[in-house]
Amino acid sequence: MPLNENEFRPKIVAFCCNWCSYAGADLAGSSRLSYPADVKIIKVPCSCRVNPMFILRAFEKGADGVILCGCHPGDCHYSTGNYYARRRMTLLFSMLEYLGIEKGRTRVEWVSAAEGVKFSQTMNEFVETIRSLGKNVRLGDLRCKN
Amino acid sequence: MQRIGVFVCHCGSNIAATVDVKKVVEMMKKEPGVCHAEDYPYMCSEAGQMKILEAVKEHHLTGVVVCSCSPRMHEATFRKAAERAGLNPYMVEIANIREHCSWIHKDMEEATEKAVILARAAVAKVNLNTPLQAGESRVTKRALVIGGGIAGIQTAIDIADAGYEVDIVEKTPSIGGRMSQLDKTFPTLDCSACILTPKMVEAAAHEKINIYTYSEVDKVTGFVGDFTVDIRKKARSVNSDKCTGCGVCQEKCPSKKSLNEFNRGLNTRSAIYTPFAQAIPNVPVIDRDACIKFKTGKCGVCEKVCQAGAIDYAQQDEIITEKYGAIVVATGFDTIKLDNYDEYAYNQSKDVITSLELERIMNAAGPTKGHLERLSDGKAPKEMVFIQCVGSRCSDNRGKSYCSKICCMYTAKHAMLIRDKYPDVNVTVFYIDVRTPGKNFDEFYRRAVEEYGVNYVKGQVGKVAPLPNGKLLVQGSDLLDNKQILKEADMVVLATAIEPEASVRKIATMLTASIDTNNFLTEAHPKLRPVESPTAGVFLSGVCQGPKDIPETVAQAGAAAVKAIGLLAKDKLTTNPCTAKPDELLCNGCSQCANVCPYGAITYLDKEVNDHGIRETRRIAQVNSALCQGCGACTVTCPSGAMDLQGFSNRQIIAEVDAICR
Amino acid sequence: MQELVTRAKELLKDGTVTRVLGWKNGDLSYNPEPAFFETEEALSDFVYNGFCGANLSKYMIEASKKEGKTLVFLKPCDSYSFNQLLKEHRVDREKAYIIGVGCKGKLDIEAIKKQGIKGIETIKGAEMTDACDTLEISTIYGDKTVSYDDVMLSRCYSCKGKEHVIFDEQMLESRDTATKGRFDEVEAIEKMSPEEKFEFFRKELSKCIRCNACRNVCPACSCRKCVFDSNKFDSAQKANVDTFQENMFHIIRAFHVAGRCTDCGECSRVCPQGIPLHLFNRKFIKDINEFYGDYVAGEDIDAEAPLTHFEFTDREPNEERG
Amino acid sequence: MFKIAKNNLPALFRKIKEQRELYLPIRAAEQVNYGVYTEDADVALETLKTVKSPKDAFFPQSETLYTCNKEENKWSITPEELQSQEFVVFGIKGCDVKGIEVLDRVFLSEPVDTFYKARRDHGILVALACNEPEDSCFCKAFGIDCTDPKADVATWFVEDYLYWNPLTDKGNALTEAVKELLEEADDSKVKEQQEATKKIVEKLPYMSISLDGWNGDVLTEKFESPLWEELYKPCLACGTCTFVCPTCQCYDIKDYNTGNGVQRYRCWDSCMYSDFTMMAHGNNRNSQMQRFRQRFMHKLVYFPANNDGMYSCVGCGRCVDKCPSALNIVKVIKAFSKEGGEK
Repeated sequence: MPLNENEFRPKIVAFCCNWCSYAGADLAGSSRLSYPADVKIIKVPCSCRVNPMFILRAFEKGADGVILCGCHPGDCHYSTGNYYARRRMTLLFSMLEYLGIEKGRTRVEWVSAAEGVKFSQTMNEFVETIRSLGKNVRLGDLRCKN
Repeated sequence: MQRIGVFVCHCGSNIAATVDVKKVVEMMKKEPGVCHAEDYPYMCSEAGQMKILEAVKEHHLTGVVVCSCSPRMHEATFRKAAERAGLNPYMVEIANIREHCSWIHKDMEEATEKAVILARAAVAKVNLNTPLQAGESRVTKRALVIGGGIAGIQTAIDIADAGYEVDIVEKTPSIGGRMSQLDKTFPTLDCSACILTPKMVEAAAHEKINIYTYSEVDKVTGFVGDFTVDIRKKARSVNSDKCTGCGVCQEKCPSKKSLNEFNRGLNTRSAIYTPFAQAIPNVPVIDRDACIKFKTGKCGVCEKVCQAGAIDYAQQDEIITEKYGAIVVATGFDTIKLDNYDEYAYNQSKDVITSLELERIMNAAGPTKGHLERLSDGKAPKEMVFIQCVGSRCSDNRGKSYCSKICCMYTAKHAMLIRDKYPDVNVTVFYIDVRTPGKNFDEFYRRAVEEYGVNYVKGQVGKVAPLPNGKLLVQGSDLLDNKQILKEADMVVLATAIEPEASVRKIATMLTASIDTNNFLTEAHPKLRPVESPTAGVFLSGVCQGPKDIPETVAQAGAAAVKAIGLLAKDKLTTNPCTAKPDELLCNGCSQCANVCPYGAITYLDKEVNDHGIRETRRIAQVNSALCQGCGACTVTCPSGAMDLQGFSNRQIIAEVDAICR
Repeated sequence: MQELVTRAKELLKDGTVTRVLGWKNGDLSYNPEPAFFETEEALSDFVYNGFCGANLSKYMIEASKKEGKTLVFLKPCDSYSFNQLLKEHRVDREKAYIIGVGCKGKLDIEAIKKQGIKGIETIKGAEMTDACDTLEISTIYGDKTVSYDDVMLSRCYSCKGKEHVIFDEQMLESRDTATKGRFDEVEAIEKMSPEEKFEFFRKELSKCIRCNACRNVCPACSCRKCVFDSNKFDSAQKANVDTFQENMFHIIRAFHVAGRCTDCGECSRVCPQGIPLHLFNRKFIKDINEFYGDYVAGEDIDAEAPLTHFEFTDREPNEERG
Repeated sequence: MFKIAKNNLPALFRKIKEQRELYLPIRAAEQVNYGVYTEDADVALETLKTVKSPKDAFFPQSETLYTCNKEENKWSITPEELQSQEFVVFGIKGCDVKGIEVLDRVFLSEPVDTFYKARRDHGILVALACNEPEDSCFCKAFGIDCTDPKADVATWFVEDYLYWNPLTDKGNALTEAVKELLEEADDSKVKEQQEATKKIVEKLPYMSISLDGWNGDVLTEKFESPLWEELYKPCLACGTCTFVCPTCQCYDIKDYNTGNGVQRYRCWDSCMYSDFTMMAHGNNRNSQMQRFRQRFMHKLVYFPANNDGMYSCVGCGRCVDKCPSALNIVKVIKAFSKEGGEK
């Protein structure tokens, strides 16, 4: 897709666990399954390494969407990490929604190392959602001083 | 400030055709900390690696970023190259501009822009990297096997054959396990005892194997390579050194009304007993709950009749503390309780039995001396019904959701053996599916149907009702003919689901080995590390990991042994340096991190600190880096940020976030 | 109140405790302060009335480091905080002698002033021996009366109960003050449109002056050093040019105490700008109850905390609220 | 002296806003703070005490000093622009006016703080006399007459009018700009009210406090007093007192990483914070007692010692109202008075 000056190009941070989702992204790559370049991946050992502060930090710095990918529940390399991540993100996302932040800007997907197709599809869908939501102004704007 | 070199790989045309590598190089030269950037057609080649070596020397680099394929491909290569150049290998980061960029984007401008951002994030991270040293820990060259069934015996023999000391802890008075209760084994119809007993003897006679029967694991501390285990040797009330195994005590014992566990409670035994004739060790134990001497203080018959003077009523439990490098769990299984399955009348009729009970009935040493007869009236049955999947593949909460895996085969075995020995007995098997994936399994099942005329009915049994005439009315359905079946049977055999031995939960907790909702121990990876627990140094053997038959169990026992040997063969263990590390001055001592650690790697210590002049004793988290696998669960749980993960620190990840969102 | 003093003196005298942690008369009729008393004479300044809202449990962290036992007076809701601190090994049970004191609802001086009452000289009707239905307030602008139930701290209207979860002995009667459901306010916000929610929180959070009173008073925020004070996350503590920092502070603070916050309401009591900070914590409590089953932090020190525990069947983060 | 009918005040505000930014007490989410006047702002001029003092107008809680940016390997430094437009702070009380005088001592003495000075040069203070002081007020202890605030313009609410009296050139210029809305008035009504208010002041609970014992060379005596060890105990180490205080002037300078450089900003700091004046070796005040003592010693001893006896407390009583632990400077003063014999 050629770059178009006027088009909204969202900034999207994808945290991927090393063992499943990062490998899933690699598989999407080696299978040449494209998804928008707006998605930039940060490798973490496990989804449970992702601190809510990282997600808020991304929004603070201008991200329009943040997605966290980990092993499917039950398949965590560390056996239980994604279960903790699931609870943490459930609560965090619920809080953001409570503050009036669009729910679509945050997402968790479980993508295995074998799911290159799912990885690509997930990213395509997520970018589409963020594009339809437009630029993230609310999170950066929650506190507006005189 | 780091001095970072950035190396952009063309990967032939894999990257260079879509990413303007020259532009990436130019852009990277402007990044903070970068003092050298270049591109090369194949960074992973020897010549490419030399580029890194040369640049490190020439530019006095302290950090390296390679923009190339996935770190899963060549991170190790580049780390080694950096090490050759005298850098700490953990000062290298990879920007994945192939799988995550050039291969999925077509537009060069777009792909180049993304490659620059990915490289920038890697540079931002390296700026905060610190040299990490892999630690070392010692290995105690001794293994513990928990469970003395066929899985534990085989694992112990294999480890011992490799020259390492092995202790087996078995909670019953003899090794042998479930296999010793079986009559014949499928699909070869070998006599179970005939093939098991030599293994038991081999284990007992092995100079490297030490067996603790009637013993349990009390406490486990330590970590891979260096576990310390307390084993409780329960008081046998018989001195093993003196006992000759003559058996007179058991004959003379006046208390003979205890249910015989070995025969699944189908008959009784004396208070002083060995579970079965081939028991190893052949030393009886006194069941203190049943023993008159222990209950009333009067009796003492066994002491009187024992020529060897082996009876010792005063014997106490003994705690043995031993160190181990590896622990293999082989705790096996039991059949589920059938309290939730009243419709099969198991508790109402003696003639409704489980398959394991049938094994004992069929066995010459069993309660009926091997004669197939009804337990209610001792009559020979004419009509037998087998019901499959009792408690297995259960969609409600009464039983287990999984397939117990062995039932189809042992039922075929039972049916075949009965038809063979008692041709006048009709055998009907109600089944959901017949699952026979295994060498010679389907052939075996087909023989049961075709040669032995076993009547297989696809359908489930809704109810088994005892009739006034002593028979059992079986109401089932035939799904293929779509009809209801009412059948009067003399005996009903339930292919009862198997579940992990109840004690495994306690053991898993002690080992911090994870366990699933069904109490099966979890593998480190379900496909690629099936005999290892996620807890380093703990291996899984047999049904404690999942339902399996004897050959699979033996195969897994061998595999677990190999894994344990691989560990014991090492003198030192290199530990993953990307482990959690607490900042002692920030630690609150709240224990939240320890609660989420899947490896039990976090302990607490009361430690004197000097916090900017304030000296006090504080409760502080300690991470055992030999146990920590570096998942990072603790780092997020820690509210003060005291716990951080080396190699993936909070500030490193935040720097990546900032670089991407810039 | 006098019986509290008498009992405290007894315990000091017989050596059971070496100090007493309670409240001391202020210099106005409504500003008693938390105080340590080391002698029987000092207890002449002791006070326990409707204005003693401060939760003393957090002071027990420091008191636990001292020699000897500290007699501490805990109101029912404070006892949850103490228990939670105990669970987290921050206080020493052996160093505490706990008298669970009754509570008739605590008063909010801001609410009294909001009724147009100013120049207060004396306030009558806030003693534990009073019925606590009417306050008689004399001011330099004349005498006023105000209904006790109209001027309590907002937390008292959704009081979670008058039972002490930990104590050595209990004294004084309580009065039921709950008139609202604990989650009524949260539910009202949940029902708003995203735009309304956003406006509501933006208005409230815009007032924040980052004084950290909410954090420093919070018994769950007992970190030796807050992440917002350290460089561990590159997160500035003090007011930042980047305005997002304040949001992050309140969201993360609420997250860090999720599953640990006992809903004592101190954050909202102390906020100089009257930001209803408990709405963050209560939202997490409500979510935890709904998603993972009812959980009351501080009620049972052996219970599995919701964020250090999980079930295989937990809901997915993307799931819409059913 | 002039006057304007209360119900005509919106017209006055609009008129001021035509030429100058206008700050005045505004109610938002139930709290009143100084804010920028807009058409739909909920102006709350009758409020005796805003939560925060108006010092923000001259010394904002957070302000950027300059920005460094790296582009194409070149660094550029862009200083923040100084205040160059006139603005009006309306409704400021006598104590807060005095507070700004305290700040002037700090920021306008050498080396002059250019950011502060630019704001002071361009800011016009319209003070409003108090007529219903409250229980936490004790400005009189510092010699402040809340009925007669000295600013660029002094104003009084009497009955249905706001009385307006310009006192300085800046005040005259502002008066000139809004003259069409003002009418001439005599000051008799104002005088009457001033007398009445002074009588109320006499009845305030804090009227008895005395600063005797704080003047003269008392540094060592006060510093070493064992009383601090008792007084600080309930202190939570939050910054509420500091941030609502009209005279606290400590700030920290920090860098914000913009990705391409840094934004250097300063922000209020509090001597109550554990990392206040933190240095590489640690902190020179490492206990809360020391930090607590610092705050009050500064207000009552160090500052007057360096500023001709001027205390850096103005008796606004905000700390009395807002301290989460009900601590405040009055309790400190009284504790020492007690020690030196009941006053």
